[in-house]
Amino acid sequence: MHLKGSHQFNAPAHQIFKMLMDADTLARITPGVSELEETGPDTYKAIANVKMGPVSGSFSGQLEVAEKQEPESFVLKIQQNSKIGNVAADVKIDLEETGAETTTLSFDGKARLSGLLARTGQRVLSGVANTLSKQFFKALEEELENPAHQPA
Amino acid sequence: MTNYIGKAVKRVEDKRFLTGKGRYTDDIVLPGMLYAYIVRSPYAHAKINNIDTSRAENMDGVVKIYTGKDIAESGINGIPTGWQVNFKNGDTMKEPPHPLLVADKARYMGDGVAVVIAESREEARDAADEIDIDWEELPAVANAKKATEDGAPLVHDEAPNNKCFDWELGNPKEEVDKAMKQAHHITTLEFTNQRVIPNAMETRAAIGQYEEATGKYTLYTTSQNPHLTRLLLCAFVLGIPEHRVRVVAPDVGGGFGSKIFHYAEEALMIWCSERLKRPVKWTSDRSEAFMTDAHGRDHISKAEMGFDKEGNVLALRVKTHANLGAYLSTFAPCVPTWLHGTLLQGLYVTPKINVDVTGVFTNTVMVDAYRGAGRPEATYLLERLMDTAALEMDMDPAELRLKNFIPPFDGVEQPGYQTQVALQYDSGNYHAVLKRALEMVGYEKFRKEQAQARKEGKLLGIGFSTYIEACGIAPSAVVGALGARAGLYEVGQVRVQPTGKVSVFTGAHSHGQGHETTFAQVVADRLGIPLDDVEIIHGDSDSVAFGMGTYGSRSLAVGGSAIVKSLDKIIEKGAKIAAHKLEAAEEDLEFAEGKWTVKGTDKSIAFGDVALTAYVPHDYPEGVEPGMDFSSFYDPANFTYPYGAHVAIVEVDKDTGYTKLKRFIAVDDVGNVINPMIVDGQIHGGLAQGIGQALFEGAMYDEDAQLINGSYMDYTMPRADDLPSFEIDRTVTPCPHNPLGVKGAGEAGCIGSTPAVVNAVMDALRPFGIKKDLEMPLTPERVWRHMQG
Amino acid sequence: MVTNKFDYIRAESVDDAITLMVKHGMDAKLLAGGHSLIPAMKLRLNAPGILIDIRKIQELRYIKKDGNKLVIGAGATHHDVATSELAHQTYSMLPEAADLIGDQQVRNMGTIGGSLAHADPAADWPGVMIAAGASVHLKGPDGERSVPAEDFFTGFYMTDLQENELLTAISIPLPPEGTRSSYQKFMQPASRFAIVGAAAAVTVKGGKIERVKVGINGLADAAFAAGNIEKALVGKEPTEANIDAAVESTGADAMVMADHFASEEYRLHLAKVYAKRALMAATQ
Amino acid sequence: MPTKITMTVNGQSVTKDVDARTLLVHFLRDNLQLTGTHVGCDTSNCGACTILVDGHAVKSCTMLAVQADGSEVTTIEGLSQNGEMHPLQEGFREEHGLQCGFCTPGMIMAAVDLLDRNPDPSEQEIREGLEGNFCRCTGYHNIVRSIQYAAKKINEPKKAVAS
Repeated sequence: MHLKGSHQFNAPAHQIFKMLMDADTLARITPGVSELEETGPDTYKAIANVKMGPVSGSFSGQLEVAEKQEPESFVLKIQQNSKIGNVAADVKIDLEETGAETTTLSFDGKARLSGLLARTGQRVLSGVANTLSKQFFKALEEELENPAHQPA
Repeated sequence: MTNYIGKAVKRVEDKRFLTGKGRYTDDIVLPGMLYAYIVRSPYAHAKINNIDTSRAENMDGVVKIYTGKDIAESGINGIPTGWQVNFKNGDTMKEPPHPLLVADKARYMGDGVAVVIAESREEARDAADEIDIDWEELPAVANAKKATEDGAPLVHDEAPNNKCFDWELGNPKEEVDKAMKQAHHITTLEFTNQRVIPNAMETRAAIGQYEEATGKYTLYTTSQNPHLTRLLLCAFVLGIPEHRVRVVAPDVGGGFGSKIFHYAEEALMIWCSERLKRPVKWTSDRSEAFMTDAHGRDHISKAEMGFDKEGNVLALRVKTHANLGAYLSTFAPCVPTWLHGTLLQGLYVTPKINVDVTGVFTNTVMVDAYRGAGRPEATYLLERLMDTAALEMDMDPAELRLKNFIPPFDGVEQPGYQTQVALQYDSGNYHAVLKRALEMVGYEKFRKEQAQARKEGKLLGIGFSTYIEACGIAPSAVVGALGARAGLYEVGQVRVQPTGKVSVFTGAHSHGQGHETTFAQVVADRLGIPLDDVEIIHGDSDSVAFGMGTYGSRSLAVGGSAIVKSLDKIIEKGAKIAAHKLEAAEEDLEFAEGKWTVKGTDKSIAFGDVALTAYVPHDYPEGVEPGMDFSSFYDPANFTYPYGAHVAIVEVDKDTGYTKLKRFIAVDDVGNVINPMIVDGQIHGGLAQGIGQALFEGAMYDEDAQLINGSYMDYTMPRADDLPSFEIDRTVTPCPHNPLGVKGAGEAGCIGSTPAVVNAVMDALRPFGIKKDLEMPLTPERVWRHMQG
Repeated sequence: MVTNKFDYIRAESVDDAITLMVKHGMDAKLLAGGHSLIPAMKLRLNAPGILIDIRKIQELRYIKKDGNKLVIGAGATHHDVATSELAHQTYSMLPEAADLIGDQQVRNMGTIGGSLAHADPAADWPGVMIAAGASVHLKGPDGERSVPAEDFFTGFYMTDLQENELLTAISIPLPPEGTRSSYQKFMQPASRFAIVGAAAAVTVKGGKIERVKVGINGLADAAFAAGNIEKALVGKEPTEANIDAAVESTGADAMVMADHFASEEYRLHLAKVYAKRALMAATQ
Repeated sequence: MPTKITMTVNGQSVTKDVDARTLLVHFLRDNLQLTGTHVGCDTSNCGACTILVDGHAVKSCTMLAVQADGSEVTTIEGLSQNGEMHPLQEGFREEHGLQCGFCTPGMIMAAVDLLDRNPDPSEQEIREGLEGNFCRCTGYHNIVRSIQYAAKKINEPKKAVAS
């Protein structure tokens, strides 16, 4: 499944980049993620609970940040396993400053599903992706507007 | 009164099905029965680093969990293949092991890894969720052509480039190349004959039962051929004694090929039952069926047909990559080769034909026979070529076919027709079926309507398909030479009971075809007794001596012929007894209407009296054994060759690309017909499946070889409102080489219909120019894109 | 195929159901017709600990006229709506849409409230309710409220329903004279959900379109009102040319879904075709 | 925790303890040995498990047994009256509306609902009315004929009375 989207934020790229590199923030804004534990440099153990309509599943696995080009881009590598199937995704995230205080975040990547999710979930996948990315952008926006959440 | 042949006799088997009293495998509950749930690989290709069953083992109701390691350690073999096809250079095909459960590596999504056996279905399922498997995902490949490229993931280390075999048939390549050079026009098509999923409405199920006290094994299974399953199970997989193994295929809810094969779950249930000393049942979920039942078709082909100026076919060249899946299913190697390549003559006088097939392993479910098996692939290829060629050469597609048809021959006065691809057709009048179809459709009138419709911006189309198929696969000596590892005869036993009632035992298995009626008609008609006095017994290896099952439309042509042989023996013996009782010479008797009569007199003795005498032989001819029970093996002299002409009329919605099938006309020649109602029913069902492939059905694998439409929410099954009422008729050209003159009707509908529908859509899209890239199924989006340019 | 273990409670009334939801919290799920939930539970895509069955709450199953509104209880089945003369008189698209949901067996069990609360973007009711200008009535521990259908569907399987709230009814203002409606659906051939569905309610007075409402489902992650069509058509004559022009921008702002039955481009194209078909059927 | 449920099945009252998760189809097959109702899929598409609950066709694989507590259930086994086949059963036999027989009980029960709603359906209405039931054997051709046969058989006496 192709993942693609973009959103404009009222913040400079370096600020967004920094937030995205912060495990606590990332855990807060990533839909479904309930726990993100650093297990090594740029590597996290992630627990996610996805609840969406007819689907509800507990996922666990790894999240890795690679190819960091601060503040322009990085690649998020996700491997999540569950009883209802597994998800593996490589997503490139680009931050492009479109003005002094504006940045366009765009992501482009591919998610691979296996097991039950792959077999039965096709009809709903792009909808899930759309909604999850909307939620992510909204949460990131809120983080950016809330100074209390700025990483040190 | 006892004349049953050719009559639309209502089915004997219906009552139990109509009242909910059918007995399918999953309906059977045995005392002390356990339930099995199979844990399957979520990945198409992955190494198993570790399996932890400890948590699951302690759950409520769990009796035992076995993994692939347990199977391997028990020293049994895997699932064998029933057909061998060698490489062109003479090397034996690659035949990698196919274990009941994998221990080291899964090779397709759905490969069995472990089996949980519990007191209930629910407990087995719950425990399966608690098994932890440490997987290491490997790159996977689903596409047969890509799989042969260098660097593609290897399904089996022992098969370089994933090639199982390569194979060639027909005239030497150079001769075909030469003929092609003479061609005035060459039509070329490159296409995929997509993978379809059989979807018998009853999912597979198996119950293994081992009785320690007697050492007897029983397998209840959803099989089209219980005897072959028993043979493979005993001789190849488990090494258990065949005489102590009973295989029962009770009522079976459709097969369409997918239940011919011996599946791992059958052997596994026996294996588990032997260890646990209790019966164990496994019933496939539909989701599981999607990913474990053998699929059908999946060819990637390039086909070229050369024509002279007048439109006469000069040569045909075909290169096919046939997807076999991850392991070799029972008949897998035979389907794309001997059941496909040999049919590429079609109905046409093509002087030069070369077909080249590569059998390929991929990380997908096994591919094997599906209704038609090889013949639909051949027909699709030929008939798409014909219609495309007609378009390209601006000729009428019906005319082009009529011009190229093999002239009529009856196989008696005129010899059979020898093709360029190994077969000798039995008898046929191919012009007659197409002419009848054109008459039924009102061809000229339709073309006028179509022209008018086009003016109004409506997309009406007509498509043709004429086909020949080979049924009743045989004779054993020939198929043996071609790689079959079993004979392809059939067994028919007729036991006349003392009261004159008749029990018939056949190795052909009925799972919807109505054998209990058709076979009874043959027997009652020949013996001149009421239909009700005949009982057909099938599907139980303890009752029926032996058999090769039902597939390839072989039941009546081969199984029916075996019964007729036994009936002849009954009548012959009866004549001896009758002659004795009537104090007449045997040659002075005639047998008709259920009695032996002394010619020219009214002296006669009824069949029932002769039967009673045979069992109460107090006044009996000398040297004749008591009893009336004969068994015969019939090994056919040749295949039978049904053929036909199908015509589809469609309307395509210009705005959406949605295709509505408006009419479907089928004229088939299946030889003599015993029960026209049942034959019509077989044709209808075949048509729906063939139309399904053209418009709706197709397994989809993503780049990681994940089956992504593995449920009825995503795999489109034809429904009642997707189809019109069919307009069908037939011609009758008897088969000259079997006693009933029958050819077989099970697959005809499925073979002819697919290309007819595709051709009709292409014809409807004619106003958008001639393009060839429309792939099945013809989904609305594909058709819409085609119109967009 | 069996679900995970769960407990089952049958709610006797709406208030009882709310009390039970409050008591059991996130672990509980409401069971109405069950035709989305039970298949998901069988596949183990979902495993609630408790099901609160509201199917037999009689106070939820009705279709009635209440003043200038048609009110449909959440427990009315699709079949109830499909065969309701009242519903037909109000908007013919109501029974039309009901009849296109699933199949007869599904329509006999599935409820309108269940479908709306489930908010499958490919379901048929959301588009129809938006076109009908309906309001969705919700009841929770803190009382009752109602939300316009247009605002109710917030995303993929997401609605404005809050925790412990129950969808009790849908009310539809009776349309002004001269109103006609239609629901047109392009089906996903396997599941028979909508790839695209378009509902249109059009009021024509004196040869001009006075009011028009179009709801589109299947296209984006939630059903939405096609405001652009409404803007383009009000005050115009209901001609094919005007409709053609109006539907051109259908879904322009939508995050269009895609699957193996319909790509983004094709879905968007279908939305235009079906919006037009619905508008044509409601005007010609 | 098992729940006690009571329902009327084919005219007989039954009371049993079942788990909440027991599907109605499993209850009928496993607890009542009414194996005429079949399971053909797991997504409630195929219709093989169709039965009547309180007079309406439902898919018994998508209903919990506990949901049917207090209901009246009719399965294929309960369709014939006094040993006489229902006109639909007769129609399916006369018109060869079945082959392997697996989809047949569900198909017939769906057809009962269909004729109940629309006693004199057109061919198109029959085809649309069967959208919830798959048959892989017959191509539906003879199923349509079977239902037409039954409709005629049911309507004829009524028409005779009317005239």
